[in-house]
Formats: sequence, C-alpha cells, structure tokens
Amino acid sequence: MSSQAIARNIIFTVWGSLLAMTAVEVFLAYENLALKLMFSLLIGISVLKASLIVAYFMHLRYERRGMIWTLVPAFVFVLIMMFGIFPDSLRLFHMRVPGH
Amino acid sequence: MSDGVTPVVHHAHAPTSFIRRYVFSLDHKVIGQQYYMLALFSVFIGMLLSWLVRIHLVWAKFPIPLISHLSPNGAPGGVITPEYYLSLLTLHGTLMVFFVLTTAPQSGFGNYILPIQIGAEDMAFPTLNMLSFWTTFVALVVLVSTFFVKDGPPISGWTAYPPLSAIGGDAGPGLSLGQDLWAISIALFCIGSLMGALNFIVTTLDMRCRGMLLSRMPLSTWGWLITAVLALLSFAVLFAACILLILDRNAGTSFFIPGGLIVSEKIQPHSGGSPLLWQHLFWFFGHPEVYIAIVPGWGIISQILPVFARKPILGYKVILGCLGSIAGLSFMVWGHHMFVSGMSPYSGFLFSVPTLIITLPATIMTLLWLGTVWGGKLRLTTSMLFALAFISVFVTGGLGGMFLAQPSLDIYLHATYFVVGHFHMVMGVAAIFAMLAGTYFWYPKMFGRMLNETLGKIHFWITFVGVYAIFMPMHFLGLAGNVRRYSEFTDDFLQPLIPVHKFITVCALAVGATQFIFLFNVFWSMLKGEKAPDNPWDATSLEWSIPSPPPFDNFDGKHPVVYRGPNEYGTPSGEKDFEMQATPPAEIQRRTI
Amino acid sequence: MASKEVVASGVDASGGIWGGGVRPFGVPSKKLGMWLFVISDALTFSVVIFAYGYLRLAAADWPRPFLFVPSIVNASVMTFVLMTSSVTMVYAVRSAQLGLRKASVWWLCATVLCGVIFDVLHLREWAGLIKEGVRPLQNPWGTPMFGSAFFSLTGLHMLHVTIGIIYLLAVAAMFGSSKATADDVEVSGLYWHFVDLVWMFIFPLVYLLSAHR
Amino acid sequence: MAKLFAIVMAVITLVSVWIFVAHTWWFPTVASEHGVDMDHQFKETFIAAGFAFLVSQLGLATFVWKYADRGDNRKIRIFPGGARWLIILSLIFVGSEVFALEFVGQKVWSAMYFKKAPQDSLRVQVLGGQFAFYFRYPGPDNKFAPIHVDKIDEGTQNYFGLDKSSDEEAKDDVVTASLAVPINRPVELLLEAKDVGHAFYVRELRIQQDLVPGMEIAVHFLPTRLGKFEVVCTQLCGLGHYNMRAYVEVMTQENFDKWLADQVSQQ
Repeated sequence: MSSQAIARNIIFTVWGSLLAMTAVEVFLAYENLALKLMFSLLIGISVLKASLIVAYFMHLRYERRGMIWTLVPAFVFVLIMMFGIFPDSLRLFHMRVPGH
Repeated sequence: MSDGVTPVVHHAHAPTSFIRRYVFSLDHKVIGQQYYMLALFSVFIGMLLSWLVRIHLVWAKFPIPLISHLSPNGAPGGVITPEYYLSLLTLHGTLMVFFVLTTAPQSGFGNYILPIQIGAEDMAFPTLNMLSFWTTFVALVVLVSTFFVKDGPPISGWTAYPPLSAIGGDAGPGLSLGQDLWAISIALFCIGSLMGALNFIVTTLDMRCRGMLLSRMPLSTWGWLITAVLALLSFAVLFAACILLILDRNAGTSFFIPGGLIVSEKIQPHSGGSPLLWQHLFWFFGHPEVYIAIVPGWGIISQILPVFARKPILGYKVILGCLGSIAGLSFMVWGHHMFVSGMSPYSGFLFSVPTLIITLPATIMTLLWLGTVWGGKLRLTTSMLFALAFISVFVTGGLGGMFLAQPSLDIYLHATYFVVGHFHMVMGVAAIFAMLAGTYFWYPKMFGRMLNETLGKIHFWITFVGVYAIFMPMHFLGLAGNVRRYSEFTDDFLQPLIPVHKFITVCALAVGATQFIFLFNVFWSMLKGEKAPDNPWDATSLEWSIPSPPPFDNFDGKHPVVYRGPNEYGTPSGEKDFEMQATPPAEIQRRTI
Repeated sequence: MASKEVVASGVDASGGIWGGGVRPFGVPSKKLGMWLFVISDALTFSVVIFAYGYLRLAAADWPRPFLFVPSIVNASVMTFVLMTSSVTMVYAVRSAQLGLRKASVWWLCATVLCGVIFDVLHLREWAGLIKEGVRPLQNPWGTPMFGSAFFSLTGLHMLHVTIGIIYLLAVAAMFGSSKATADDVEVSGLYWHFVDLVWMFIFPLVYLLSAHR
Repeated sequence: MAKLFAIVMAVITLVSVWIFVAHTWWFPTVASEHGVDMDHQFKETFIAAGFAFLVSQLGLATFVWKYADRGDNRKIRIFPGGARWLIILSLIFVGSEVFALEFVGQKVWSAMYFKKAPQDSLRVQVLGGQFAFYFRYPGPDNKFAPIHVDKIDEGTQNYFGLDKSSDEEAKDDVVTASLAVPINRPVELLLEAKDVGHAFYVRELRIQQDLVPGMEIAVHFLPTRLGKFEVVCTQLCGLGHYNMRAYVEVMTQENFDKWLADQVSQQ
C-alpha cells in the first residue's frame, strides 16, 4: 500500500538508469541523425525517464491499480488529442506571405 | 445500525463570528450560496449588457439614460459608439460564459448539494474551497473593473482572437489596459476553477458515506463529477494560453503574432507567432467548456425529471454512459469552431466526424428523458416545467448543430446569427433553464423556505415563449446571411432584416424584465416565503432526508447510511410511492406488513 | 420490477455494503488532490511545450546556439542536480514514513539545497544569454521567437522550482515541529518529483535539440 | 397547466417549421457552381433536422398532455423494453445521419479546399486591413510582385507595398478597391491580412474564408450568375468591423476587359 517505504536498491537503480539515459541523450544530440529520428529517440527516452520517476519516485507503481487507470489515461488522452494542432504548423511554413 | 445512522464522537459547531461564518466561511453550503449569488449578480449584469447591445442594434441613435455616466467617451450622451458596442459584447460573452454558465450549475449547486447528496459533512478541502471562491470573486472584480479604466473594456470578443487582442492599443480602443485586465481575470478564473474541480473530484471519490456506491450516486452528482474532470483538464489549457497572451502583450514575446504587421500605420515589432495557435488552444478549452456549462444541467434534469414524473429515470447506466462519452468526445472536436479559420482543410474534415457523432449520445439521452416522461404521473411544478422546457430548447439548439457540424454548410453559416441562435439556445438557454429548474427544486433546501409558485409560473411562461421568440428568428437571420458582431447594419443587404432585429430586441427586453420577477421571488421568499418541510417534493436523495436548511455539519453529527439507488419512485410500499435512499429495509418491511 | 430492486438493494445493504470514505483508491484525500493538481499542471506545461513545437516547426531558421561548453554541460549538471534532489526527496519521504522525523527534515533540507543550486545555475545561464544579446524577441542567431520560447518555458519551470523550494521549507518546518504528518511530506514529494519530471522533457527539447554542432 | 404546456409547445413547433417551409427569410439566390451543391446539402439537412424537431417536440407535448398527474390512482408505466429500443432507434437515426451528412455531404468542402484551382483560373490577390479590402490583379505577366511591408502606405495609395522602381513584376500589377470577375471563368483568390484577422464573406457566392495575418490562403470558385454582390468582413477586426465592406461584380468577359482596361489607366 501507499504507506510502505521504498527499498534502497530500487532507489539507486532508478537514479542510475536516469543518469545513464541522460548521458545517452546528450550523446545522441551529437550524432548525425535526421531531426525526425533524433526527436523521436529523445522523446522516447524522456518518456521512459518520466515513467520511471512516476512509477518509483512518485510511487504510482505501488498505488491501487484503479488509481493508475483513472489518472494516466485521462492525461494521455488529452495529450494525444492536443497533437491535433500540428497539421497546421506544418502548413504554416509553406503558406507564409511572400515578402513578409 | 437499524436506524440507519451511527453517532460520531466529535460534533462540529458553526463558527460564531460573522466574518468566519458568512464571508470567509469554510462551510460548503455558505460557499455554494456565495457562488450562486456571484452568478446571479453576473447574469443580471450580463443581461443588462445584452439589453444595451440589442437596443443599440436597432435604435443606434437612441440615448440610453445613465450609460453616459458609466462611460463618457464610450457612450457620449448615452448614445453607444460602435467600439463601445463591441466592449459591451465582449463583457456580455465573458460574464455569461465564465461567471454564469461555469459557476452557477457547477460551483453553485455543486458546492451546496454534492456533499449532502453523497452523505459527507463537507468538501474534502474546505479551505481550498473558500480560496477557489474568493479567487473567482477577484477575477470577477478585475473583469468588471475594465468598465472603469481608460477607454473601457476590450473590443475583441469573448474569444479574444489575436492579433487583435495581442498587439495592444494600436489595434483599437480597450485593447491596451482593458485587454490586459481581461486576460488577468480569465487566468485568475482558471485558477479558481481548477481548485474547485480538484476539490469536487476528491470529495466525490473519497467522502461518500456508508453504502453510497458509485452506482447509487444521483445523476446530478455524476454530472458534477464529470464536469469537474472536464474542468480540471481543460482550464489547465486555457490557463497556459492566457499566460502566453499576457507574455505577448507585456513581455515582448510573440507566440500569437506573426511578423510584418502594420497596425494604424505602425510596423509591429513582433514576428514568428501564429494567430491559429491561440485559436487552437482557446477552442481546445472552449469546446469542453461548452460541456462544463451543460453537463451539470443534464445531471440536474436527470435528477429532477424522475422526482416530478414519479417514476425511475429510464436507463440510469445508459445516461451515465452518454455523459461519459460526450465528455470524452468533447476533447476531439474543438476544430469545428475553426473550419474557415485557415486551419488545414483535412483536419476540418476529420473534426466534423466526432462532432456529428456527439449527436448519438445526445439523442439517446433526449429519448431517455422523453421515455421517463412517458407513462409517468407528472407533477407540473415550476421546477418540472423548466425541466421539460429544457428538453425542448436542448433539442432545438442541438439540431442547429447538425448544420454547423458540416464544414460544407459552415462555410456559409459561420459567423452569422445562425451560430448565435444555436449556441444561445443549446448552451445559454438550456443551461439557464437547468439552473432555474435547479433553483426552484433546491431553493427550499438552500434557504429553508419555498419559492412562490405563482410568481414562478408567470416567470416560466414568459421566459419559455420569450426565448423561442428571441433565438428562433436568429436562425432565420443567419440563413439570410446576417453577420454577427456588427454594431450597426449599414449595408444595403441587411436592411430588409432590420424588422426581425426589432422584434428580437422587443422580446429580449420583455424576457429580461421578467427575470426581475424571479429576482424578486428569490429575495422575497427568503424572508416571507412559507417554511419548507424536509422533503417538499417526495424526493429520494439524501439532501431531502435532513432538515431544510441543513444543520451546520449537514447530518447533525450522525453518519447516514445508503441502502439503494436514487430512483425508487412509483414503488408503493404502504402509503408512499417512493423510497428514500437512507430508509433502512427493516423500516420498509415494518411499513408494508 | 422496481419493488424487487428495493428488496435486492436491501439485501445488498446488509451484505456487500462498503464503509464509505477513502475506499476507491485507498489513498488519503490530500495525496489524490496533489495527483490531480500534477495532472492539470502537467497539461499547462504541455501546452507551452506544444506551442514551442508548433512555432519551431513553422519557423524558417530556428537557431541551434548551445555550445557543448558551457551550455550543454551546464544543463546536464542542472539535470544531475535535479535528479539527485529527487533521490534526497525520496529519502525524506522514506524516513518520514519510518517515523524518523529528524532525518526526514534533513533530507528535505538537502532537497531544498539542490533546488537552490539548480536555480542559481539556471539564473547564471540566463544572465549569460542575456549578455550575449538574447531577448524575448531578438537573438544573434536566427528566428527571433527562439528567445520567447526559451525564456517562457525555462522561466515557467524555474518558477515551479522556486515555489517548490518554499513549499518544501514550509513542510520541513511543520514536520519538524510535528504540525505535519508523513503524508504531508509524501504529498510535497509528489510535487517535487513532478518538477523534476518536467525538466526531463525541457532538457532534450530546449537544449539538446538546439545544441550547436 | 399540462394542456396549456402541450398547446404552447405545439404552436411554437409548428410556427417555427412553417417559417422554415415558407422560406420567409431565406438564402440569397446562389451565384456560384459549388453553391448549388451547398444548397442541396442544406435541403437534405433541413429535412433530417425538421423531422427530428417535429417528432421530439410534438412527442414531448403529447406526453405532457397525456401523463400529467390528475390526482387519480393511475399506476405509472415503465417504457416497454426499457432503454434498449430507444438506443437502437437513435443508433439507426444518427448512424444514417452521420453517413449521409458526413461522407456524402462533403462534396462541397472537398471541391473547395481539397482540389486545387484550375490552371486557367483568374488569380486575384485580396488584402484585408482595418477596415477595407484591396484587390490586386497580376497583369499580363500573371505574376504578383512581392509585398514590401515598409512601403505599404495609405497616403500614397500603395496598399500592397509595391516597389515599381525596382520590381519588374510590380510594374503591371493592377490594384483596385473593388473586385470584378468574368462570369463562368474559375477565380482563385489569394487572401492575406495586413494587420489583424479579417474574413472574406460573399453570401451569393457561398464563400467565406478568414484572412489570417502571416498566411496566404487560397480559395477558388466559379461564378455562374451576373450581378453585384457584397463582400463583408465576418471576423471581428476592431471598431470599424461593421463597416468593412467591398463589392464583387460578376461581369461578362467583354465588360470585364473594359473594366480592367480603365483600372489600368487609373494606376
């Protein structure tokens, strides 16, 4: 349950992997990758880091399943919906007024 | 346990000092009444603004008394200038959408009734509750203060589209300080609503009494819960958008302002932003907002109909599904406000699909309400009349949506009076009718006295016929191509339509005047109305099992126990045709033997 | 049919009736409340990040000015500090739950210290950029919007860190004088980890994607 | 009370429907090719919506009339089959509606926005500003000279910020205060705004499109009826919004050539 204390080795495993992933991100930033690929890799790793923090540091992994199933999907759903704004920004570049 | 209540150790008492008890009160009942009064104030200000707007539309040169004192340069000699017309329009929209439709049904009734309906002593976070009210109050003060700043309230409409709203004074009057105050007010309002929403969700989940399973919650409680979720998710978006707008206006950023603008002969310094970004963010909040206004109404109506039809609501779980699915869909359709805004036409097409699909849960709910009315024994109190009228106006307004949801037709109808008629009918009038039904229904509980039914009936009939007389013609104006947000109809094309506008204005004045009957009724009955019994309507939910008005801690230090759902009507056991949620089975057996 | 329901629910009442209160998630209300706040605040952040993405995608020449030394190194150090602060925060919560009041307060102070270091490093970087001539709407390198996006995003985050510092100090003081419970420490921890979490996205999106090569 | 409610509702319903059917206030006559399809789409939607409107409103009125409590000891009746039939009913109604309106009814939208303008179409640039529209014809070279923001000047009537001294294309560009188009020839409008958001709305041509600052948005149409129509701004653009107006005249080809000729002479 929520009040149980989290074990030491877990804390440091998470911390270590967070640091490692950050290092990987910095390394990737200097690799010659296409922007799309680079972006998706970076975001992918960040999502992984975020979920580690949420699961262990923020303890969600040890909460009741019901809570996870209430909080996370609502947030993710809204976030996914928000991607609906991007088709425009991709057009904007080509629709800019000549001369402006 | 057979008496249905268990004594608790401590027994809370109301604070004695006036300030703590009535001003900075932590009691959800007082806060609910405060919210209700705030909304009542806003709705009458908003209504008076709409009067000025309507009068100016058809008698532009008519000098209106007193207004010249409010704004000497906005309305010299009481004659409203075109730009001041836009200011009034903006304030009308902002007041009505934010401070009426968002506060009254959710924060007003919700605060007062929800904790009692789930058998709680108070909200989960009373202090937060107080803070959220006072934040909203400050937001209202800031908004109204725009009337008194130099060159008045903003003229950019309640949607505040940039660049008009973002580049400041150059773009027109009211866009310097007035627009800043507007943005600040809305940001504050977002904070208040977020705190309220958070409180509602936690309360509903954590504070329910013994036996109050989710499947036994009254539909009004469900409405408030779902609305709270919508608010929590959507106001966060508007809040960010407001921050960016404030930054654009004052910190020299340029999120919403593209480069190379020349406003009043000046080349603007900004570059790199996009007006469409604001429209996306605003409507991403804006469409859920529509449901924040109407979902509590649906809940209240689904709660009131069975009471006065004396039969269980038809398809409790189905209505729940409809509320939920509409809440979900409301995040997928914001683009239908932007069909002709220059958004990608392909997204426009995609957005219109879920928009039309929303018709499905809406239709199901309407049919279920009709099915609830069918075969009942209708007690036509004022509350019930407003509930029935709600169904009518909701259908009427909703059908207008069938046109606007299609990009092909929106090309013609966008920004015409058809849109105005549509959203006033479905979001304005319907939500207001739900509030009125709720007022006539819960007033006895909230103030301990009955409202006067005769005045109520008069109020109802004029209002009901009046709103159709006001908003139905707006649909025709729209079809004839009458553009909205015009302060005067100077072009030849619109001349033949002016008689219709005259008719609408007259009806608006009449209906508005009728609302003062309601106002009088509310305040007169507080003092002179007849004392209300605990359960004047033979209703089942928990708030009717305690005295009216309820004691300070609602259940007088006891914990209620709930044995059944809220829809036990038309089940004659002994002399009664209903069973309260809190009546223990043992007592029923005693009665029926 | 309805009357049957009465009987049925009556039976249900004597049988599977639940005790009310914090049943559904089995968490204290404060914790659930903080979780909900985190969600809506996360959305607020996402909007600003989305706005940044929206405008960057539409921009012609978005600058990539951050040299490995000092900018990227500095940002990485900031990331390290923030992650470490998360660990100290976890320890604060842990010792609070194990009833070690004093230790918990110390861990909280350590977390606050990390937060302060983060802010100092961040402000130093801001000062440097401003000296180089970066303003909300101008910079030596390219699209003027760069400044707007950078300062708004990092500024919003810095604001959260600063609020967090004050919040944690208050919790530490109250917990030390046993006005607050272990739950309060845990709740404040949720907020702090969330601030850390947001940085996990700002670091790659704002810094790494604008790293000069 | 019940009877009164039923009657009032019935009257409201029938009057509203009658006004729709009698076309008391109605669309101006269509003057463009896609407008015809649009009006057809309107007709279909009116039939669907009108049906739903009549059924639900009159149904409600009847129920109130029939089931009001008259103090007798009549038993309530649960709707036969509960919610199931109503759900199926709405599934059928809404399903067919979504299909008809969404997937069949998008002809107009796709014709206007998915399809590009035909090659031979007449290209005109429209610039919206507080509070007037200006139009620019590319001239013989069929090229629009770039806009120089710093050169835009109401005083010298250089609305488009043309630089006739240096830009070749600018020399033959024709700037006008009203729009004229030949009949039965496709027209492509390139819409731009110079200060705040505006919109370009012509009722008879059934076109409406926002003018967004910083974007060049193209719309195209085929005028099929001679006449002079109003162009109005439908996007709130400031204190003069209600007065922001221009005219579009659909002419015969020869009239159009004449008109263009003396516009050139006035440059």
